[in-house]
Amino acid sequence: MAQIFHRSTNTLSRVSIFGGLGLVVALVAAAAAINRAPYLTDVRVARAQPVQFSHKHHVSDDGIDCRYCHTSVERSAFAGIPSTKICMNCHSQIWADSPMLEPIRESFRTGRSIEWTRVHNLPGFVYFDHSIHVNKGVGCATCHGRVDQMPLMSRENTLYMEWCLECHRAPERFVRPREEVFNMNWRAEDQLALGRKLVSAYKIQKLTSCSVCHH
Amino acid sequence: MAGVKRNIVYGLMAEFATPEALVAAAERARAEGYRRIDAYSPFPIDGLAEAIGFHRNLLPLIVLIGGAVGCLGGFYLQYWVHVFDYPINVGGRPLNSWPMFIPVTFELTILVAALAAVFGLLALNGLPMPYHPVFNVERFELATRNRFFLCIESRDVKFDAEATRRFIEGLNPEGIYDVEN
Amino acid sequence: MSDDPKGEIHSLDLAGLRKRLEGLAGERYWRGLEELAGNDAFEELLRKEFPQQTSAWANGLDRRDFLKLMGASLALAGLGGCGRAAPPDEKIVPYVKQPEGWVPGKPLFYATAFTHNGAATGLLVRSHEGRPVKIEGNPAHPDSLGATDAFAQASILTLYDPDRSQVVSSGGAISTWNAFFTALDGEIEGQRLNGGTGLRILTEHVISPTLADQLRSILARFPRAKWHQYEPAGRDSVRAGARLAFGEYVAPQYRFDAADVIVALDADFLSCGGASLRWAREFAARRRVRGGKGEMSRLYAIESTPTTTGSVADHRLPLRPSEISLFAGALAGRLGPSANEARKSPATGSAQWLEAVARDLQNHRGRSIVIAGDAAPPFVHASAHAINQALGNVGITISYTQPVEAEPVDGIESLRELVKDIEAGQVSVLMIIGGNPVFTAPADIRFDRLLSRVAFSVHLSLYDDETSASCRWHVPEAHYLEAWSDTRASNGTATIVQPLIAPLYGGKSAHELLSAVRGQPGRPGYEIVRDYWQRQSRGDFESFWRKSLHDGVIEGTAFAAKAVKAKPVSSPESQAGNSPATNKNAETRESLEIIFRPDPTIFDGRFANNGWLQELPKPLTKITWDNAVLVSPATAERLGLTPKIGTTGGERGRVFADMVELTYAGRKIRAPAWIAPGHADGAATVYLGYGRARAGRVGTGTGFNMYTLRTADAPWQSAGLVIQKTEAQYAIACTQYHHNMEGRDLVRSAALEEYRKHPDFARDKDHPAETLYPGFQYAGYAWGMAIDTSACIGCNACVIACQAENNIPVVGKTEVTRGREMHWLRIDRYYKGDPNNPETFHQPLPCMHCEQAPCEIVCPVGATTHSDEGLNEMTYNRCVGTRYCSNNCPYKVRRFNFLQYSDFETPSLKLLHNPNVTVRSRGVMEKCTYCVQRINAARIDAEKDDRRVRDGEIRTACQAACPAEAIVFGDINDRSSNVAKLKADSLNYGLLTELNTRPRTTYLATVRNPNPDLKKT
Amino acid sequence: MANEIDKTLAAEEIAPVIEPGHTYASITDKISAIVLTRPTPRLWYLGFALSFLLVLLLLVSCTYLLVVGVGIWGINIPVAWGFAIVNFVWWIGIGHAGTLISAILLLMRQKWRQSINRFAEAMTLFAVMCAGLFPLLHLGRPWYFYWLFPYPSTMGVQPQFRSPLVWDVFAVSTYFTVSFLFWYVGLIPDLATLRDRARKRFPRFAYGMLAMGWRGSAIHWHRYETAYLLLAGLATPLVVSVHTVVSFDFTIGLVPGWHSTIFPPYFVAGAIYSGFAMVLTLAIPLRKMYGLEDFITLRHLKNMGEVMLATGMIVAYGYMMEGFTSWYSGNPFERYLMFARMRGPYHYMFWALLVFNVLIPQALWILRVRTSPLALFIIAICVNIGMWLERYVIVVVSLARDFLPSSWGMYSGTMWDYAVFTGTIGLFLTLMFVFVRLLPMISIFEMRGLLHDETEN
Repeated sequence: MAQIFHRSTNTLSRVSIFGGLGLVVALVAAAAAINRAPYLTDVRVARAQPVQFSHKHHVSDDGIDCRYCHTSVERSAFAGIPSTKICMNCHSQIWADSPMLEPIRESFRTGRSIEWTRVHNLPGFVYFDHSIHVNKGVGCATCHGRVDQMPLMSRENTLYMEWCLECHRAPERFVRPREEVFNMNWRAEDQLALGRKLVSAYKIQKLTSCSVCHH
Repeated sequence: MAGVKRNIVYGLMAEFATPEALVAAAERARAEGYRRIDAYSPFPIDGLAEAIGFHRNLLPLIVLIGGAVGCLGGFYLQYWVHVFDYPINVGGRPLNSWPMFIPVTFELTILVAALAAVFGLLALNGLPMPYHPVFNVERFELATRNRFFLCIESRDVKFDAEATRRFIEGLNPEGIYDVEN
Repeated sequence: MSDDPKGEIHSLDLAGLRKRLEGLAGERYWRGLEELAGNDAFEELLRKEFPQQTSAWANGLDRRDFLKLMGASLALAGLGGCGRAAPPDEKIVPYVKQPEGWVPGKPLFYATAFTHNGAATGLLVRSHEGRPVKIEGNPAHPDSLGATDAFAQASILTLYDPDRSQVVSSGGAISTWNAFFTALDGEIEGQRLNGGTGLRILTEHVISPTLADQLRSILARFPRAKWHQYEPAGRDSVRAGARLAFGEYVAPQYRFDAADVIVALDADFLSCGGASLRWAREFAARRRVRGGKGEMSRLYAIESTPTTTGSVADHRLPLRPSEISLFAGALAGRLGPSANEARKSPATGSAQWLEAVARDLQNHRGRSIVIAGDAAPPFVHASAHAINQALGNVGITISYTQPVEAEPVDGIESLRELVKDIEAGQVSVLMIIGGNPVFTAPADIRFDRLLSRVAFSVHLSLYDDETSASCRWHVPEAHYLEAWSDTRASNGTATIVQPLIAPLYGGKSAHELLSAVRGQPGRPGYEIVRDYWQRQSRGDFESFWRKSLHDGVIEGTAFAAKAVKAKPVSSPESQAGNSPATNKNAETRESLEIIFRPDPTIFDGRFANNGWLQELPKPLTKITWDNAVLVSPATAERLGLTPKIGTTGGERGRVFADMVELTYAGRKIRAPAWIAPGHADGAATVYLGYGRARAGRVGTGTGFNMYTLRTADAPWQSAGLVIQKTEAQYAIACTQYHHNMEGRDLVRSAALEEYRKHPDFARDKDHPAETLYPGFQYAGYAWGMAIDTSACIGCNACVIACQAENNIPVVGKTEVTRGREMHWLRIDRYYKGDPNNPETFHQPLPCMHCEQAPCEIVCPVGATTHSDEGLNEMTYNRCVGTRYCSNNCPYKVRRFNFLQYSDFETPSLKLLHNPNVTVRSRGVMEKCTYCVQRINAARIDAEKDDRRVRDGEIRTACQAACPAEAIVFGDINDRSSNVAKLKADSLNYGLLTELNTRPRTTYLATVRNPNPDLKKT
Repeated sequence: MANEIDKTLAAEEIAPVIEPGHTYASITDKISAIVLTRPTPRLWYLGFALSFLLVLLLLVSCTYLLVVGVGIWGINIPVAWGFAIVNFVWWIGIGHAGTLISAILLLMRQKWRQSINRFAEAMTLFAVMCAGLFPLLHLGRPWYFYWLFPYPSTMGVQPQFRSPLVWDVFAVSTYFTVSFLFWYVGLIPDLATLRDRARKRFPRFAYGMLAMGWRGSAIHWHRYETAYLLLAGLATPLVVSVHTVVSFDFTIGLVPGWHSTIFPPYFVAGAIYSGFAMVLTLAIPLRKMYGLEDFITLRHLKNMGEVMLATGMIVAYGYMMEGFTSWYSGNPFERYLMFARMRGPYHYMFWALLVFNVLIPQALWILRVRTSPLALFIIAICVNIGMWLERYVIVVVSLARDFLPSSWGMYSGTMWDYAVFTGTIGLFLTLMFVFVRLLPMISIFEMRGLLHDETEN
């Protein structure tokens, strides 16, 4: 009988068979990587906002405290988005007629709210409470990043469950003294040592039960 | 010169009608001192492999290793998940409820062992090999039907076109063919 | 609490509100699991009308939808795990000016009151971002004491009901408030000239002081106008009975905690009647025995139809209504200073009873109560009053005050007058304020026909209902949570009804409508009510007003007790109307007595469009979505009834009942017949309120309209009913058809003496819980629950409270018949003994939160696990829906979303969702969580001020609602906690402990106090 | 008929496992001709068309299922598992015969396996495919099925390995993989044969690729036999473990009627029972259709009948012990359940299954029956039905009558339940038809070997 296949098919077929196994592994790895890529997580992807509000300017230049605008962060699950009134407290005086702030003034005149684009956004089945985290010494910057260096607001972390667990499993790696919570550029010289002290001082539990966040 | 010849001819092939004839021929060839010989048959024939001098078989070892990997890996996967990765109280059972880890461990043992067996087989046999010189022989297609072939390869140090051909004729086969490379 | 909610409330409008909600962490709130898809195609596809009458075929599906779905699913498969929740351009909308004293994300509570069946229940309503979400009882209110009933709980669903009337309509055509007011003005002008000869106002029984005041002033302006009051399930006979006994309208006030012996004459005082919540609380207080000691009160229930009260009685005697009258008479004869001693001996079989009861009452003079039911004929009431007086109970267990009705009248008489006037053509302007007379008026009064004779008729109501249809004008009424008003508790204590939200559908309150009649259209209800109380109050009004709003009760408005003297009662024969003996209906051998009762869940029909109440299993029959004709087993046998069980759903779903034809007073109707153990023989009970023609998408066409049999002369009971079995059968959605405990000790019970002898009788059978594994240690909190089955009266308040708190969907009749109702908390009802008069037990069944939960180990994805505090937690977003957990749950408390049940579409219903509970989507298992959202909130508060959660700080929804305080929740690690004490008690036992599940929910066995010298027959 | 009887008698003596007069060539040509040269029989087209219609039905019902939800089935609380699980267990059971015949009989050196193992293995694969569909479809949210596998998820959570359902995932996928490898390895030499027999270009290329250049070298044969034997050795405990794990789905649960130690052995026996029944159901028509009576002889049918008889008895014993233990345990729930099975709303199913699985197969004691294709065919069908009923009784009746009488309920399949079920039968048959058309349904090289051995002695 005559040959059906050319010599080259030998190599081809072997490569394709044994290479196939490698391919499967590669695909899984790729999928895992893509899931964590900014393309899906929006980490450090700034959003267009009705007003080009700069946290950098207001926090580091003007030194305004987080709580001046995010009023309920210490008392409620919801940190609070500043009402137009709060903006106007200052901007009725300064930059009172800057065209950039027209949307603010317009909202104040018409009483129609400004529609900000949400940056930090959790799925509907996750219940996150700002107040308890703040009270237990989790700094704003720990989750939101150095907001004081963000001209435009963007997400610093994936907000994935695996990310939440990093801290819920080992709070000592992240907690800081309560008085430093709103301090953007606070650093511990020895986080672990301090962390352990604080964890016992603040009675911080390792809450990894499902119903802590899902109910 | 010899090198050139080798490049042209892969070996000499003899055709037989019965398995017995093939086995006999194989034994004689080996007795003659040929080492690079191979026999082809449409179904496995006891003693043929031995006749052409094949003894050590690595496959069982490979399968054993595969099984061990599957077993240990399988158990560790479960142990890691429930004891290290996310320890959580499920139905008041201990984190390491090893009796409940047995089934998956067992299945993975079998799975990896079986994969090892098949891929080991392919690897050792050098398959897939869709192209092979012996296919150049017209009558060889009967090797998967009802004919039995013996091939003495030119790689054999003792191989010599004339001498070998004479030797094979001595085996009174149904036919003799040159196998081009 | 807000100081003056006026400003805020009135600035609300639905659009603005919705906008606000979108703002504040709103969307984080309502969005359910479907968000995981992040794909509209998905929602698009799964949307249904409310309620989810999900017959699978109903949602049509074309190729494009299918492709969209596939797209969605693929997206899911790819991104499912990654928690990417929403499209990147999601908006967050802050206030322009944030209201004072309000913290975003924190709920507020407002005090208000819910008026039902002739009295008010004080409420504290929880409001999230300006939308009322959950109703709780107001502990400061005498008729609530912190508890609520199913109606009050469910009333919040009516608020958001998308089927509520949303427009003014004239002759069926859409119109405007202005158009209406102009028209009304014209008519009123016309009436002013002739002193209102043609002006009639028909209300329900008015107990709102302000409304009464308005009506009076209208009558003053139009001297010849008339004000009529009618309610189909009103308490006419209570009033009539009081007048018969005392010659004037007075309201009896009972104190069941002071009574050792209680005799209920056809009285379901634990779940009907204005003060039933307080009564239940007081009654239960005398039913708790602990540690083998303690005294109990004793309850005798003589009743025609099985009621919750009868189900917890120590002795229960089923008698036909006519026999009850005789029994009452005889009892009065034995005890009371009665006119004619010689009267017919009571019904056969009850003689021994009469003796025993009489003796028991004699032995407890001054410490007993004889109470007659709302539906009992006046004579029975009169007898009861006489007996109480004779026993010297007055002033101790009973006192009398003026009635809560501003203008007590006999409803049916009042209606009759109106009818006469209309027939005489004297009525030109008829204003119907609330109610639905066309549907509810007695069958011998064709009210719809009469209405056509009235030139100008107006109907103010929540729904565009039967009456609206036959009135010239229909104007939408504001829900009590939308409007200012006031009301009274049964003891007269007044409450300001304050709104929590601006009218969603532009409705107006009765006050606002009537003020238009007084020529002040558009006057806000707030002013009207405020103005009235300004006139009442002396001293600093502002502080009085604030305090009243804040407390939910107005100090010193309770009525003072009146000294009244009961006159001797004449025999029933001389009582016109209600007494069967003189009934004009022909009586034949075959004939039965008919008993009319308001439906246990949708009452007189006003709640017909309330999905929660429709799907709420009736306390004893466990029927949903229907009413049936109840007959005793014996009667059923005589009629040859043979109900069958459907193979889909079976005992937990579909029961095929025989259709029977009822013939009564020359009228006929066909309805399914239901065998009710413990029903009086030779009688049949029919429930009013069903068979609505214009209720809304939920209520229209459910059940059978029994008003078509009801006549004005015998509103509650009468003889002359003939029942004929037909060949047809009818599928009834029944959630528990199996009554028998099959000899399994699920509810454990004992008589008082037995309990005194063996205080731990309930524990005898308990199995030791050995295990090979070391158990988990619960160092911190260990949540647990104890349910007292002696206290539970099976009133269903907890079931609806749970539904409201946890966003539990309504699935519709079809799905219930498939055995798929969704209640997280159900009340199992078991019968014991003679089916003709069985002993009844109620067993509320939430999740047991087993420490060794069988459901958890079988979940392949770890969607149900155990928390460090011992909660059996269900993580919806991890659930893939294998349903294995439910199979392996011995208590079958898990519920599965077989189809898309939750309503993600209807805007108004989104407002209703509790923001702290995930709205589950299709394919997900769910179950009782011990209200973990409340636990977490409390723990966070405690952590913030660095303390442990206090005992009683967390109250689960069911516990909070329970009038009998039968459910207790708390930390069992805290030895001093209430729940820990109960679990230590000898009566405490666990359900199916032999399976070694170690339930965290345990029960206190039932102890009852039968009369030794009355052997049960 | 007469010569059939002679054959019957002959079957008692050294009845051939292959009719005399065959040579290596004749065997090779006859079997490969079915695939390569012989015209496809009309029956094939008819059967394929019918079964493909059912596949379309399957597609429709799966689509509707995915769109609307599992609510279109009759399942409810308490009976949250219905047809889906019943069918799953039924198909898996059927799948067991293939591996058993190829592996266990190989180890037992049973010659008569040679001519039936190939399509028995194919049947296994297809049955497992059908079975595998159900655990997927019955999920409330099937698009998350991959949560049952361990993978690097962003949620930081993994499967819960204590759940028998996870065991199922591993058992079934392993079973499928191993069975497939076993089947394919067995095919390689025959694919080579087809490659060499085929005359057209495409078949040569296709079979050539699949044959991987097999050339029948003695050394290859040597390793091949070792590998085949090892696979058989691995498949044997596997086949036992798979249905054991399936039975764990029930025994791990505490539902009365599920929580029983007798399940694993009698599930495995039942599986083999139904498996052989299905092999017969397929073999008898096939040998008629393709005139293979001289390869699949009465001897084969007879032996399979005997295996069925044996396993059938084990199953019957299982039923007996279930009854006994439920009574002997004194456990009221177990007792009531037994009562419910015999007297309850589903009693007709219980009795029917006893008739189909225990009573009718007793006919196999008679040689005439064991050697009459028609009789065997009918009995096989009965057993298939009976085994399905058995699973129905186990799954549904147990759930319908568990601990709290208050939550007793009932279940019955809706049209969609039936649609999906018949759909999978269609899928199974379709695959079967495609298989017999494209691949040798009898192992050619093993038949040659068989002939060699037979001629030797």
